[in-house]
Amino acid sequence: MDLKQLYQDIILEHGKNPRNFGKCENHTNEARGHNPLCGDQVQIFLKMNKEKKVENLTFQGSGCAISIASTSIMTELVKGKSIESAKKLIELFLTMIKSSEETKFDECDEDEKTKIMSLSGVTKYPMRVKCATLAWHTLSSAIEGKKQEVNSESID
Amino acid sequence: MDLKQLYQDIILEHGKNPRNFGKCENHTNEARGHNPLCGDQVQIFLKMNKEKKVENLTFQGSGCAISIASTSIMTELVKGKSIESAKKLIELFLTMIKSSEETKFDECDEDEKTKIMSLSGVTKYPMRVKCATLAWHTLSSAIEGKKQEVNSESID
Amino acid sequence: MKINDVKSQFPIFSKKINGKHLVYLDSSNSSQKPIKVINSLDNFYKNEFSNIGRSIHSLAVNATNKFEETRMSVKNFLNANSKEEIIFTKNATESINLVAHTFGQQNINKGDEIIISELEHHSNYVPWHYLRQTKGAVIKFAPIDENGDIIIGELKKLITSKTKIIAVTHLSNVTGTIVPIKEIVEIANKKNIPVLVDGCQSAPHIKIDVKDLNCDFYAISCHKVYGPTGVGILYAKKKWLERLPPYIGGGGMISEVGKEKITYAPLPEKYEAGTMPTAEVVAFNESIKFMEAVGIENIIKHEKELTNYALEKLKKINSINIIGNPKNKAGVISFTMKGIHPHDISTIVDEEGVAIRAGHHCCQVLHQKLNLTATARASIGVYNTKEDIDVLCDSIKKCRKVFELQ
Amino acid sequence: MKINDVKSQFPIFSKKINGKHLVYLDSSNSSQKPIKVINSLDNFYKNEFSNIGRSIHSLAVNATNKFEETRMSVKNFLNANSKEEIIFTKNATESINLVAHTFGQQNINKGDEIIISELEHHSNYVPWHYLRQTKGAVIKFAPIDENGDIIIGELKKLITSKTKIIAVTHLSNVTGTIVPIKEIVEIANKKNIPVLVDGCQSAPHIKIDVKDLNCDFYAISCHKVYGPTGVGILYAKKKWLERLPPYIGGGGMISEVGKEKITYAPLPEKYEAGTMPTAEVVAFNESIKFMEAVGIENIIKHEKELTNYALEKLKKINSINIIGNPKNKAGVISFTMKGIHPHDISTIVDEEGVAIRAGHHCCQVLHQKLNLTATARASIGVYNTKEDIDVLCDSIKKCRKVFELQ
Ligand SMILES: Cc1ncc(COP(=O)(O)O)c(C=O)c1O
Ligand SMILES: Cc1ncc(COP(=O)(O)O)c(C=O)c1O
Repeated sequence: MDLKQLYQDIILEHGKNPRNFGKCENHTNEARGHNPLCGDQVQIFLKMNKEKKVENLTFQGSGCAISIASTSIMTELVKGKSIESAKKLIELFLTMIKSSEETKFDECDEDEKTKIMSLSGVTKYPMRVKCATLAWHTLSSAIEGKKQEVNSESID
Repeated sequence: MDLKQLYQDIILEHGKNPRNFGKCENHTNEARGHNPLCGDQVQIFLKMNKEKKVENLTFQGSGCAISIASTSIMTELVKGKSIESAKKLIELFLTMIKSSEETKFDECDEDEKTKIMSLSGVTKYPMRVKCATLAWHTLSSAIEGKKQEVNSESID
Repeated sequence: MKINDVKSQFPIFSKKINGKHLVYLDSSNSSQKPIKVINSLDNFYKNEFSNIGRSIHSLAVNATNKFEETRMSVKNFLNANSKEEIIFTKNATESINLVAHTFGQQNINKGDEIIISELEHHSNYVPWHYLRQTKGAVIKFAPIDENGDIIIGELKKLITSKTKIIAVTHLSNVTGTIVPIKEIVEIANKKNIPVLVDGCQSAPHIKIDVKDLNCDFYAISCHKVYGPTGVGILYAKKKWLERLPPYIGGGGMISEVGKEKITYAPLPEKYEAGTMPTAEVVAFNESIKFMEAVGIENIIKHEKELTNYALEKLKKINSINIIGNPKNKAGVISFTMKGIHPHDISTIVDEEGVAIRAGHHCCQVLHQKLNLTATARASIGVYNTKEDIDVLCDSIKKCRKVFELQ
Repeated sequence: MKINDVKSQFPIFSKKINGKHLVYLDSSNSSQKPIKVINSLDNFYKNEFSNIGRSIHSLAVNATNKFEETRMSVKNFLNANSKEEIIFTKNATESINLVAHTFGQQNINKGDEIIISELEHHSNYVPWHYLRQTKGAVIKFAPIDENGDIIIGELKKLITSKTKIIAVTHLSNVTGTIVPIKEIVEIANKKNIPVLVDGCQSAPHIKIDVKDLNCDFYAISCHKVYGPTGVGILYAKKKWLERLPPYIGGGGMISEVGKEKITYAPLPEKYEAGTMPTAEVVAFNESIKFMEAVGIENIIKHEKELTNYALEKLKKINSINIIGNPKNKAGVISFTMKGIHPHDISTIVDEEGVAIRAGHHCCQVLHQKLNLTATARASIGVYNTKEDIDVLCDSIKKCRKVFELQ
């Protein structure tokens, strides 16, 4: 195990200065995620336009460096994308975190790839995986317009 | 351990042919005992006269050889005695069964002593002690006119 | 693992009782434990101990993983649909209480009917009796015939529009009756009545497939399945666990707690309050592995052979009366002897190192039906041998001698 | 036993975590086990295993005796009046649920009030919340001051003629507050209100004397008292256990069972349904003997020294904030660090072999009061040393380095 793998500079930086923090105006979708183990919470605000594009994506909440950075990076990556691409990205991310297999980043540019990969250190810390994935599950829930809160204990 | 100590001839004989079995007429006192471990039950019927003497003492119930013999022997020993002497005998019996110390049989004649001693083998079989003592506790309860059933699990 | 190698896996059989080798025929009460189960406990406490689920340090991560591995093994062992359907309890008694209490709270009202059978263990009667007392429910007993089989036709007749649940044993701990659960579930399903199965005696001895049985609830005690004491299992269809209220409340089963409002955790945690029997659950994985290594088919075959052998030999002993003669009988043999009370039998055979049980075996309703207060019971485990049965029979003959019967 | 010899009694400390010696500071969660406890389990399963109470063969007699010996030791350990007042459960959570459920069933009606404190663990809140939901009871929270002490004057004010029970922890698992139970019981007694004490954290760390405290109920988890998982204890005054209805129903807790009527066993069996965690209860006797061999006075002294040492050292670390400063503090030290989330602290110190806990520690109401979602917690056990504290402090300093904080 290597702490520097987990706490890469980009993570620490996003953890300290999260992007897209706050409640965005006129959001069309919203979802809430919750980690009962630590009590941490995240709220996702999504503004979808008529073309099914993510016009804005912001979040509120408290959490550890991993969860804040993961959420912040997620908002950066997904903002401006089509809902279709957003869904693919979520899948890509969750696959990377869960499986030790090599993940294919065909549709990502180098910058995107670097950001996503900065979170890959989590795979070696099983108890922290949920910190990294909660926001992504919550986004997925927001997109689908589900009412129920996402509970990190009920995601695999 | 010695089975022959436990199952002495006198025990087997009383077990097969219990004395004073049945419900005696005009009994003044009555009590019920129950061993929840095996479901065995005993009912004691006591006829006390004006001089506080045990005019009659009988029992009903089912049980193992030890419990039937112990009850049968008890009725034989107690019948005709004063309530005072009956109480003393109960105490004597319970002391003998529980403690490994020598018991003093000052007030008993040889025949009574033999009968009581025939049950002393039980002391080496802790799970069977309750079989031997249930009737005696139940008699005690009958003398005191208690309403509640004697439960072998709640006696020490 | 060959069946002949099984006994050597159990350290206790190298012990002597009253100077004799232990002939353990009380497995329906609780089974002995194979060395791997004992070693797993030892290793976990010595090298890996931590509470699970709550802390995130390395010890806790490892413990949590192992704990969940057992859950997965149990899921496969029972052929459940998902891990969420497997709840760890303290024993089968708690498993049944969990269902009776939560199901009753939600679905039982005054006059509603609960069907159980005359074969039931107190643990599958008292929890329903509580609903009779607190909710005014009615309990109906499906009768058995003189062989000890539940009369399915009679059970069917007991069903009314008020029947809310049927709770029945899979294998009687007195007569050894294997109950046709699938048939009962099919009857119940037609009327939309859920079925709880008391699987205490079946789990160690016959193949269990909850999907095939299609029952709603299945209760097991791990200590009877070659596992440690202190752990039970409740299998329940997910729809029930989602729908029913929680049972024991406390740490680990909540989602969010505020001064006004509390929400509960997802499955299976919703039903696992407080610190679990962590080490014991972890060790139970070895019990399942042991069962699988021997192979359930081999276990069934071996125990069937022994049961038949025992019945043959016992029947030849003067004045023995075997209780029940069900169509499908497992290795539970209860009997009485004319002139000798079961307690006396147990004490005398114990002198020969033979451990059997005497009493009502927590089945007083059944004993009342049979007009008996107590019976003696020899129950077979995977480790028993024909020699064990021989010693049992010899020791029973000795009872007759002690009691000076011809 | 000398305090310096204690650590060597625990096999796990010869193990390395991430290449480092284990510094176990998560004892409030669950304690490690001394070798004699582990060996007792091993020996019982290998040489003596049997279910208790039911069978009368030699193995069962021996097991039953050993089981009851533990009950006697627990009685003495708590200074209870009699063995009948000691009930074995699966954990403290079940102990509290037992009381809440049976007491509630009998004594709580709509509008009745239950007082708990803001310090309570979920296990001493959720069971009472059930009564709020099912019975319409009202829960009042005795507030704490900024030091983490319950404000006794405020608690007093909460009492009305509708107050039916007060349930309060003896020792907070977050702030380490030792609560003046005797004082609370005296206040409650004047109004004839029973008091339940959650003794989970106190049992391993301070002297307990239920006669002196004069409380009505006392709940303990054995796994926190250097014992096996799967066992809890409920002490209750005999009058309550006699008066209250039974809890879990099943084998072992009945007196007579008929189709129409069921009567219950005398104490303590009335509250011990189904097969008990037999081996674990037997082994717990060794935990008590261990505590007695070290001596509770020595334990208190040692842990007090360590706590003071740790507080001194921790306070010197930049940006650390210790949660609570109660009048009487035990070895439970929760803290936060500006700029680093407790989860991150736990992960980083774990790399140095240091096991602490991060989260809300099953005390969300308290965390809401403190305006925090999570804290880090180092909790001390009898085996900890000054070196452990030094490693903890160094590893916390490393957190600041990883996070590039000055
Ligand atoms: C104060 C307190 N109460 C209750 C509990 C619950 O104990 P258990 O999980 O063993 O039931 C705990 C431990 O988690 C505790 O610290
Ligand atoms: C058929 C049956 N049901 C239920 C039980 C109760 O199991 P436990 O005592 O492990 O809760 C038993 C065992 O005693 C049993 O044989």
